[in-house]
Amino acid sequence: MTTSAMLILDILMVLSLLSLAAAALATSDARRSVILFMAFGLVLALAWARLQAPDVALAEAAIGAGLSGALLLAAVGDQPRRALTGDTKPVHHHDHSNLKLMLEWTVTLLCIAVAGALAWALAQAFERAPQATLAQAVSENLATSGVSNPVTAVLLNFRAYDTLLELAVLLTAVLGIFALGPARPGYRTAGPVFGGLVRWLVPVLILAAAYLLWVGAHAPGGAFQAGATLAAAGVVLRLAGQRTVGLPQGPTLHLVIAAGVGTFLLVGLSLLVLGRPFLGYPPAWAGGLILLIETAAMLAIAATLVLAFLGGRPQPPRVNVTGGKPPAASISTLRPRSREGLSGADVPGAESHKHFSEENRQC
Amino acid sequence: MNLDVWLPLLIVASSLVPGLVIFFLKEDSHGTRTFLNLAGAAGKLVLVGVMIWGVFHQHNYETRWTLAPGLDLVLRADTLSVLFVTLSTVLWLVTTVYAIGYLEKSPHRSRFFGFFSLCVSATIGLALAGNLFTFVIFYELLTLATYPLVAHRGTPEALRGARIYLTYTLGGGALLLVGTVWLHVIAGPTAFVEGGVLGQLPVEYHGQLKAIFLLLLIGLGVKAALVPLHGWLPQAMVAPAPVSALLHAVAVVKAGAFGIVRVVYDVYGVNFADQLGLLAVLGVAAAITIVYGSLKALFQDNLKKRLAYSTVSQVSYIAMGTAILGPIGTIGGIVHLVHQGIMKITLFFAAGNYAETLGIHKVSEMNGVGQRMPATTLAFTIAALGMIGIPPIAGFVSKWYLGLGAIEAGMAEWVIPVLIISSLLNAAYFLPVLYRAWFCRPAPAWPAEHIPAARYETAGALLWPPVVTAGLALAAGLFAAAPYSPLEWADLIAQREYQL
Amino acid sequence: MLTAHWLYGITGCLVVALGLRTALLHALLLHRLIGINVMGAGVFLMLIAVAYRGPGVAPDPVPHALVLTGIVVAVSATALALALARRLTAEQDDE
Amino acid sequence: MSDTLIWLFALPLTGAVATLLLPRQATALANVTAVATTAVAATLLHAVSRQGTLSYEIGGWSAGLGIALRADGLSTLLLMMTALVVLASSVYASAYFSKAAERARFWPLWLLLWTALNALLLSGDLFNLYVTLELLGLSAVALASLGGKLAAVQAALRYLLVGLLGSMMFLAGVSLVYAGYGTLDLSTLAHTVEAGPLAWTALALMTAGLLLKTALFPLHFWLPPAHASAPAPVSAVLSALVVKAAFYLVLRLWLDVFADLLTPAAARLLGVMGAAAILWGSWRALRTERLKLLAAYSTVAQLGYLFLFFPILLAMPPGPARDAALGGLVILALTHGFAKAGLFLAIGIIQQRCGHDRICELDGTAQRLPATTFAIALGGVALIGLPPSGAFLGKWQLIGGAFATGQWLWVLVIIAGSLLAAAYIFRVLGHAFGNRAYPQSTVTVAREEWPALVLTGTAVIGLGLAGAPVWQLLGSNA
Repeated sequence: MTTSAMLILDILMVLSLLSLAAAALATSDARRSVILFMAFGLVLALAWARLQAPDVALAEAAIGAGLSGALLLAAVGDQPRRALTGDTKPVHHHDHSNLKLMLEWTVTLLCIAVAGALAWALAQAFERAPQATLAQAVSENLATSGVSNPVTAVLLNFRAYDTLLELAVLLTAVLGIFALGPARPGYRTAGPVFGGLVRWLVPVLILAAAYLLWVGAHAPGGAFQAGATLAAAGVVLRLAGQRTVGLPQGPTLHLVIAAGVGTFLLVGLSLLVLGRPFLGYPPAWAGGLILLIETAAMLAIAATLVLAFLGGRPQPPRVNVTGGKPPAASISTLRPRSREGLSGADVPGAESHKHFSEENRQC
Repeated sequence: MNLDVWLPLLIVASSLVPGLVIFFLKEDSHGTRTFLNLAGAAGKLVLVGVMIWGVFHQHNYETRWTLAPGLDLVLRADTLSVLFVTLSTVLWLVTTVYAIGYLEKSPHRSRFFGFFSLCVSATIGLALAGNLFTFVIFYELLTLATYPLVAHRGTPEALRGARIYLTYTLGGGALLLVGTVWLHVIAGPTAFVEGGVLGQLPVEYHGQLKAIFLLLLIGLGVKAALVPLHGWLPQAMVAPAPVSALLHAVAVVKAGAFGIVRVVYDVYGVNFADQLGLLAVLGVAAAITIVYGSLKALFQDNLKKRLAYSTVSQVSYIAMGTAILGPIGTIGGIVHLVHQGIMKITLFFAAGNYAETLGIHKVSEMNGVGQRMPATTLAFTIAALGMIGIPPIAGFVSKWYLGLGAIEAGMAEWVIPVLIISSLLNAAYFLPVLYRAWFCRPAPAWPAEHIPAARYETAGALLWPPVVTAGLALAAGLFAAAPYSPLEWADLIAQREYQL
Repeated sequence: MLTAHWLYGITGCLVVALGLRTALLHALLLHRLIGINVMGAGVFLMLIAVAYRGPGVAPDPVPHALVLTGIVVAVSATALALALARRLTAEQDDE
Repeated sequence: MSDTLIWLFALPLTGAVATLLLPRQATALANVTAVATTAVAATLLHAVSRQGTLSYEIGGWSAGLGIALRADGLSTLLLMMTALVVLASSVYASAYFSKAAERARFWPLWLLLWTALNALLLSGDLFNLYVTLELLGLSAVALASLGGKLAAVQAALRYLLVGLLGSMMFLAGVSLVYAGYGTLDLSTLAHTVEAGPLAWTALALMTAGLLLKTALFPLHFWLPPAHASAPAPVSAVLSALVVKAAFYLVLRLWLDVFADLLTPAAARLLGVMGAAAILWGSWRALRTERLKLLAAYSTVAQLGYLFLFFPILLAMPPGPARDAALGGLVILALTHGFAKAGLFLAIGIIQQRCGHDRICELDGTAQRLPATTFAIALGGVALIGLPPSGAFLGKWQLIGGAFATGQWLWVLVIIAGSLLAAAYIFRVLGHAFGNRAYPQSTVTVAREEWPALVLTGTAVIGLGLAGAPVWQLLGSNA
């Protein structure tokens, strides 16, 4: 394709990116802005494909646009608007409106300044065009890394430690979600048509995941893309009314979500004990170990993303109420937990104390 | 082990360790607590005896511990510190006995005696401090250790008094800290050296040195109750009598006065301070305080308040002595450090006895108390006369030397009048009290008779301490010329300060 | 320096600014969350633009790996935020 | 020996997985992990004091291509403090959470938080630091939300958003650095970085993000609610360690990596924000009605002191004076860590025993909970900066530095802040000493009361009287 055509493509891409981002942030309607955000993500994926970053493009499409979008939509689904107004702001805007206006302007100017500074800095960066980037180092050591896809090599060998901590981040997120309460009540069970669709869609997704995982070693793909695809299967099942979306219950579930971190640590530490550096794979085994770690990571990622979509630990059948209930349902399930909260106010003695509070109001 | 290194630490520990142990004692384990208190006090007395002997024979006792680069915690024994250590140790022993009697079955005694011992440890620490940094540390510790004692009763008034005490002392402490750090930046670690160390600094620093001196003077003046920084002292008299004794005679007020002496003689050097014109500032502040305090005392009906204002006035004799250039004045000031302590503690013990035994708090209630409590009243009388400066009681010696020193230093024309006025005022607020106590007919009933007259006029533990201290006050005057007497020791200090 | 560099690089900067503005100003939690995500996307776009070495030349894989990590971290954070928001609704209805 | 660097983050992480898989034995496992990790930290401290900075190249890949861990005096000291504070808080937490379900939820997140802290303090790689920051932020938020009440959830949500914003800014800066210098390794960067729009913007973005996370005034708004509504052991760690981690990064960037291109003006800006934090935080602490809020606001103020060191340090030429000042900064940070953790633990006990933490209703606490009240008093001494606490030595250095560099104004701020601190601490103690007592149980569990005492004791006695090694350790590899 000629460079001028390329340029036009680029310009179109850039413009649509900017307009989609602006639109997504401008609309006041939550659902609309989520959908625009997803569209933005897809175009971003295209842009990255064009910039020769296929791995990232895949991940963005699957996770950045796909699953984040799904999460946000689900949230919009069960959140009445005012909840999302949930006071999370330092400054109180309501009433005095000219103060609000002033604030908006200052922030806008600040953001313009940030953009300017970023661009300026970036320009200098491109001039310096550091020759000694890590690119060479990566290509030099690719042979001994155990995989031929440089991105996978960086992710799971050269900078494997980052990935280990990243899996820890996923684990933290899902544990945090668990601590906040049980999953949403399930959706209506699928009708025959959708049901049929599900019956062949899910296996396909699973196969796709397996393929992505395997191909990641030498071509675009890898644990994250695979995990996301697998999670997509879970999401589909969920939409079809499958409550537990095939996830195990209790301890086994914990085993799955901890699989990524666990395997990673196991490999790294056993190598350390065997006298090699932490996560320093012997070149001969590197490929195998990486595949092992990636498989575990994929399962963990998939499970985590699905659980995030469910919004918590899938409930055992008896608790679940079929039929899309209004948020009140989920609240009623939350009530008991909020009683056993940990804050000092509900420790023994709190009640017995009440009657003292009155006489001491002075001071 | 090497005694020269460990003795200062041991002397501090001899009250610190029992104090810490006492915190963990059960409220009712009366015996153990009393034993620990007395054992600590007695042990300290022995150790101090060793130290006096050693210092007299030019021994050098020093404990040194580095806290940070250039910041050493130094405990050192020199003539001046030994004087203060001895005073505090002796009076602490007496006060402990008194406190044990005074606090019979009142609540939270473990807490009280714990902090009581910490308070004394802090005092001993600042007495032995070998440099300004160490002094500041113990000065602040003293503030912290006294707060719970003043607040001890937990009544709104007690808490209020404690809050005021804290406001003044922490404020002063902050200024003292700033001054000390500033000095440290200019002159490096400022060890206490007889004759001072700052004299060598180049002239361009003199301006800063004056500013620093003011900071230090205010910081120390708060505890020494220099007018107008004295506000906390009358408020703090809500505390139990033993605490008042501690505040007025053993620890707090003394710490301030002692600090001023240290700064003038061993940091700036008295001649250099004079050359900077700082002695004049100090002298004026002292003179104002002396007169003002006595005037205020005149109008107090509450006995402890009257005594408190008398302290404000009397402690400034020490500052006055410091402000008078020349060995005689120095002797007068330093010896008063001891004399005022002995006499004032006697007065507070007696006041405490009146309150505890008969519920007497006001001067106007003291009619005829002399017949009911002769021994206590006798002790009170001796101390009061001493305060006025009647020979042969200790107070007379101090005032005599101050006067001589003033004449020698050519400051007579304003120091002598101040001394005379204050002595007249002292007489004016003490003699009426003595007259009522001895010669007025008692009221039909005492305000609240807690302890009936038995073998003694009151509980033994309350009676003996004032009697003993009154005796000391008398002895300090009668045998002023004897070796190891306060006067002789002050003379030794003066010789070493002026390198005579 | 290639056209694509500044074209996409500058776009990244602008997207960051857009996201930042919403994250700071918007009243609705959901929008602030999307704002932060957009901001992240902008940063990622900058990184990918930096990695680009022109047609036919292999790009620098390191930024790609960083962005992959970043995407996963971002989605985890979003998930936790939404779970908190859901619990918040429940608690508010409790009041 | 440098394997210790690995174990420092690997042990808590393993512990997190273990406590997740074996919820029944969670408490025991967690305490074992805590003891083991503390032992490793002690070993590291010993090693670093002997042979200076240690480093470890993960996977055997040279720093740059791979990720390097580094432990110098500064990070080692903070690692040690982290270990001791978390250990004490773990012992406390074992008794604090009564329900098994609560414990099962708590321990894995708790150990993940510790992992994040250690990883952050060890990391020598900018992007890796970003990941650790996110791990830290998410685990902290998850723990803070365990309170479960509306206030807690709301505060946690705000905490999360602020944290995300901060990390994004940080990441933007990191991207610029990689774009311009083609490396993420801190030590390599320190040599290649040069003044110019690139370095400026990168540093500005990273610093802004970190200031948001360390809650420097006026970016502190999120901290008090979050720290005040979390469970006691969580509050302790949030206030003592988590905000300090972000501060530590600012220190690294400003004093190590970007030191050459910093102007006094920039440092003065940090100083002014710090001064404002001291005054505002102390004032709010004085006005607040609740003990936990008081402690949280005092954290805002105490962080101000740390930032006050920047204009002074950057005005000093390298040399003993500067090293002394740096030591003062570190010992002040350490003292605050121990003292504030102990304070929050003590407050937690009061809250559980009295059923509330309203300051004006604490009368008689001194009689009912003497040990706990004493812990609060000790912590207070450290917060005010009175001797013999380590904070006294720190403030001594701070005031000395201000005089030495002729920046007198800061002295006034320091004194004002200290007096305000005295006011709010003794406001509490005044009530505690009051003799109006409420009929309440005085039963206390040693396992709960000791940690607070030990921590505050360390802050006052330990660091105050035995703090000299801090300077040696910092000097050994400066």
